[in-house]
Amino acid sequence: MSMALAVDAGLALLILGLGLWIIAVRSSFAAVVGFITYGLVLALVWVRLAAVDVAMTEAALGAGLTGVLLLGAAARLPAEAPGGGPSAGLRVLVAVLCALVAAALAAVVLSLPEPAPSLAPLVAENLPPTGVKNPVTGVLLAHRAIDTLLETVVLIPALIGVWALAADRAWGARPGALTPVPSSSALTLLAQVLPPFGILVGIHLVWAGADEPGGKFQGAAVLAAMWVLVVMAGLADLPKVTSRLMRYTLVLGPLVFVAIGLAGIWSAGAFLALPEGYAKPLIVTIEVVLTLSVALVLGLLLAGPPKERA
Amino acid sequence: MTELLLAAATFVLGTVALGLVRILRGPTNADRMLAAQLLGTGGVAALLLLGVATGTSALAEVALLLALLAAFASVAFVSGTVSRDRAPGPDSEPERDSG
Amino acid sequence: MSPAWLAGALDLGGDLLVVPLMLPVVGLLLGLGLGGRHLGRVALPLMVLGLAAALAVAAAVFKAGAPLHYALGGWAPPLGVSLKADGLSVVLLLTSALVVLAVGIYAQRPFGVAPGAVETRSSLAFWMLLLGVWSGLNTVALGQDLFTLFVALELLTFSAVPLVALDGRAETLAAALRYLLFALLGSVLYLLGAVLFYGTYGTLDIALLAAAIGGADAVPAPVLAAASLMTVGLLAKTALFPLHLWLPPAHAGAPPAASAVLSALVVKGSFFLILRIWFDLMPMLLTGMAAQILGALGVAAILYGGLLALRQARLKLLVAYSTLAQLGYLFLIFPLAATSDPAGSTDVVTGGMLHLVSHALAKAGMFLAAGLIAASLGQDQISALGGIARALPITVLAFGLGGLALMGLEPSGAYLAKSLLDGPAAASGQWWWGLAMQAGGLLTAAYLIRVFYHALAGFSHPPSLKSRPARYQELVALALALGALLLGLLPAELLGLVAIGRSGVELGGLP
Amino acid sequence: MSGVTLFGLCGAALVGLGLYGLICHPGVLRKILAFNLIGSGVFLLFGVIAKRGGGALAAAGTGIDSDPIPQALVITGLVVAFAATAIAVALLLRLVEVGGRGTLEDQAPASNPPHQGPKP
Amino acid sequence: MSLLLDLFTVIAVALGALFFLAGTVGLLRFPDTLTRLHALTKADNLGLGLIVAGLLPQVDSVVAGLGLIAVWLLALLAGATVGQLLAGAVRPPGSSRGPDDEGPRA
Repeated sequence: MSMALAVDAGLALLILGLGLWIIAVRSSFAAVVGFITYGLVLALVWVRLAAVDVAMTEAALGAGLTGVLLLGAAARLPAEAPGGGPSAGLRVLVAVLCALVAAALAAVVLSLPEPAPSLAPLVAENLPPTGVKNPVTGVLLAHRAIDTLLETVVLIPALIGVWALAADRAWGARPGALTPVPSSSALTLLAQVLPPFGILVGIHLVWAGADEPGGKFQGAAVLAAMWVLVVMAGLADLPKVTSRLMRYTLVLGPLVFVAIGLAGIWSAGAFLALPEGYAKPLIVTIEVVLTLSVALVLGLLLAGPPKERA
Repeated sequence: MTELLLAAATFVLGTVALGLVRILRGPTNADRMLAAQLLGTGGVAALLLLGVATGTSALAEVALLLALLAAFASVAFVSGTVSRDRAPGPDSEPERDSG
Repeated sequence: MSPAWLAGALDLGGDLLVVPLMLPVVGLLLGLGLGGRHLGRVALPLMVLGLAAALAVAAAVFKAGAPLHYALGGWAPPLGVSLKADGLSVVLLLTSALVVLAVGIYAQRPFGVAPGAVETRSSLAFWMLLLGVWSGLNTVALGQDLFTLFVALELLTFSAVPLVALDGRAETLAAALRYLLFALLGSVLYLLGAVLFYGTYGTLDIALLAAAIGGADAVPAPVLAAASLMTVGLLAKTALFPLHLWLPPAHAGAPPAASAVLSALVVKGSFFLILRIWFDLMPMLLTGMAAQILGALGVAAILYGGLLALRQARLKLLVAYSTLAQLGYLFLIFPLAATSDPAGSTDVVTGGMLHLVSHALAKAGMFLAAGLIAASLGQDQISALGGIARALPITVLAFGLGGLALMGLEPSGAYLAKSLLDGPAAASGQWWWGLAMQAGGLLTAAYLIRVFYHALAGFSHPPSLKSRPARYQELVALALALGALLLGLLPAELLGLVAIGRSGVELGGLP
Repeated sequence: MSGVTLFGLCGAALVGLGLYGLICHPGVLRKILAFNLIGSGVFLLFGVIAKRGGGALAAAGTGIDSDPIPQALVITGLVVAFAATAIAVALLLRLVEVGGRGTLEDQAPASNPPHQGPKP
Repeated sequence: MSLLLDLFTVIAVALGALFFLAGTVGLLRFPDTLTRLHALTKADNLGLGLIVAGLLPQVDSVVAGLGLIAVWLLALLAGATVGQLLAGAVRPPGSSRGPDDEGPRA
């Protein structure tokens, strides 16, 4: 037990130190590198909190894709002029206020009721009708399916919002935020060897997600990362924003989800209800189509607005 | 054995965390990325150790993801530095993008 | 799809709530497949259907005389997520459907694509984002789960922010970015509050939480923290003074059709959640301090927004600052309701919702009219409006009627709202809230009269117009303004609709 | 003090740190990073509450070690946070491209921003 | 037998951990980026390999063992490529981009 506590304390210190670094360092680039490291450590923290599903999502999305997004931004930004921002006095005032907020929050955390309330037994009791064994997947696709549906819908306006930042004349071009690395055989090799492997991992995560940790978001993030890697190596082109096929694929997953949900009104008595006995195959179907759509959206969010090639 | 593997995980994490001093000191961004990469590999090792120690086989998959995405981030880093200025000098401040 | 849906709605009364929830979402999804070339035309019938669905829900709630409930997926809370349509939901559903439909008609010209032409950036983006805003609002209206409402808020934010920067100029990009940062801070504070609720009571369902909090002897510290965090977060999204900095440049810089939606609806979405939190989730906490602070901030917003509107040189900025002031009125309902008896507090909430609708219609009409004026003149300096009333009489009439509705002249919705609010203010001896409303009314009159003065001046010398607005655009603006002005003529029974689900709410029940 | 409580305090501290960064940093990219820091602090609190909810049950020998509902919420939240970051970064890069700056400083809350020319 | 395997695990894991220590020391003490890079990629890959080897006797299924080896191979591949890329990026633009071109051809 004491060894475990030592691991936890070490991780907590590491997290805090990196957090401080991300805020305090002057160079944006160094802060972003710190953020990626921070995400890696956070994945370990999630493991310690017995949340393996979240650890996977954090590693893939929080550290991986977000990190790459921010690295790309840091590389394109003009140098910051030193200084700027609020005056020193104001900073101190803000720092004191933020410290007070953190302290109050810490006190609240310490005053949370004991024993802690939990829906875990209720989920366990109601997991069998869903046919899946991973309770997180059960919650995401049965008990709280509406959140998952709305969240995949949210990604569409987000993508449109990114695309809307293109120049008018660039409409119809390919997304242009990914900088291809000058051709290098090492990268080409990596971009040829890694993706098959990554795709396998992604499919495994989705497939196993019904019964073990994993699921569509983790799988989709890996697939998106592999796609972007291939694009950066110059081995494939992104689709144009006007591509019909791409647009159909983007909305296929959520539409299938809505359709199965609506069918639930007649077959199981409520919107988003799953008929008894068919719950698991339907959940797996939703997971598979959503993986495709979500992977595409994540990759395209990373790829930025369309841009004319120079 | 469990305690021992946990101790090894702590040790590996501790050492690679020490390497993070490189993130602080730089001097180039490549050095910082190296430290992040070391932490990535160390994190993978720690996850594998933890997974075997606690009997959670899914941790190997988290480790797999971590290794995959760390490689991906490094490629993005190189792409970023190369596109910006081909040789980051000793000064780590990003230069103005001229193109 | 639609006939099947309607048929389903007809013979499956209980599933009615799914229609307004999913109609805009399905439109959004199919819209991307359809593409920007046809989206503008196809969106219109969808919006008419949406209005019909909102009316159907309103009729069902009115007939039942009680809120409608729906357990999604057949899973009851706390495990599952439920929907509820009460009087407040109906008001938001109807207002959204009306304004979205009006903006949809207006935007046929700026964002429509002629048959045979290719899709443009702004045509796809505008319609998709408009449908996104609408989806978010309907979910906010019906959601009963704090986390589902969080996702709905994000849907609203992610759709609203890009609308601000639709024209791509550096100023609007900066305004959108600032808006996004405020909104994201708001979301994350809201989420922090939600997790504290879950950690204390093990549920996120509003009704279950209210029962748990109401049954407690003392309010636990996490609940107090959660209430303040969520309120501050939502205030940042609603742009209540002093968290308003992002609003004027964002609302004034967006294309007029987008400004109308942002000012009339988007800020109301987060305000609606503040209402839900304080009136449904923890009514017993709405005593003393919290309510007085919210009211005081409201007064500050009324005065600050009004004074700054008076000083604006540009018409659209004036309208945007006027939104700041008008949002302030909405927050007066907290102190007024907190100090009234149950019947009085129901009146106050009804008055507040009436003001919300009145402002939504009037402000949408005014932004659309201001946009037409700016497009016709090529600029929107107030001092250069001379003769515009002669050149664009219908547009100026629409702006003027919207202005009269804002001032609260009889029979406008705002007049009725103020009379509903005045009663409790006088009854509880809190004359200062009434005074603030009077002062705000005077300021509103002052900044609008300044516009009228310039618009009516030089009547004999109409300016040369760069382009003429389409007649239907002018009529849409006029219809919205007229709606706001005639809202006060609603029969009392219909006003009772707003109160459905309110009765029996004991405010400030805690010692 | 258990490891779970430690992470809870850590989450509280991260919220404070991120809040400071969001308010005080002039650079927008740094504000975006700070937002992500606050977000991760909040998510960490979700994880702590999930683990606490599982802790009592694990002690009772039910074989459950964590409450899956907050975990599911965090997964949803992480995806939403990624989308938010993507929009913010795209807006920032476009602002740099069009306006040549990566801060919002120069045009702070002036009630009368510099005259904007008529829209073309 | 089991004791022997346990002993093997202890030795391999301890050695692996030492390699991580060596990598860190190299990262902190070596004078320039390129030498740090070379020290690091060798040390951490070997360290991970030793730890994986040490853990193999402790897992109960062949699949789990294969999984461990897969993680190591992946880290090896990624480490080697990224090392090459970083070396290329660190080199000043004037000098030849040699290491990149001599890399394993596909």
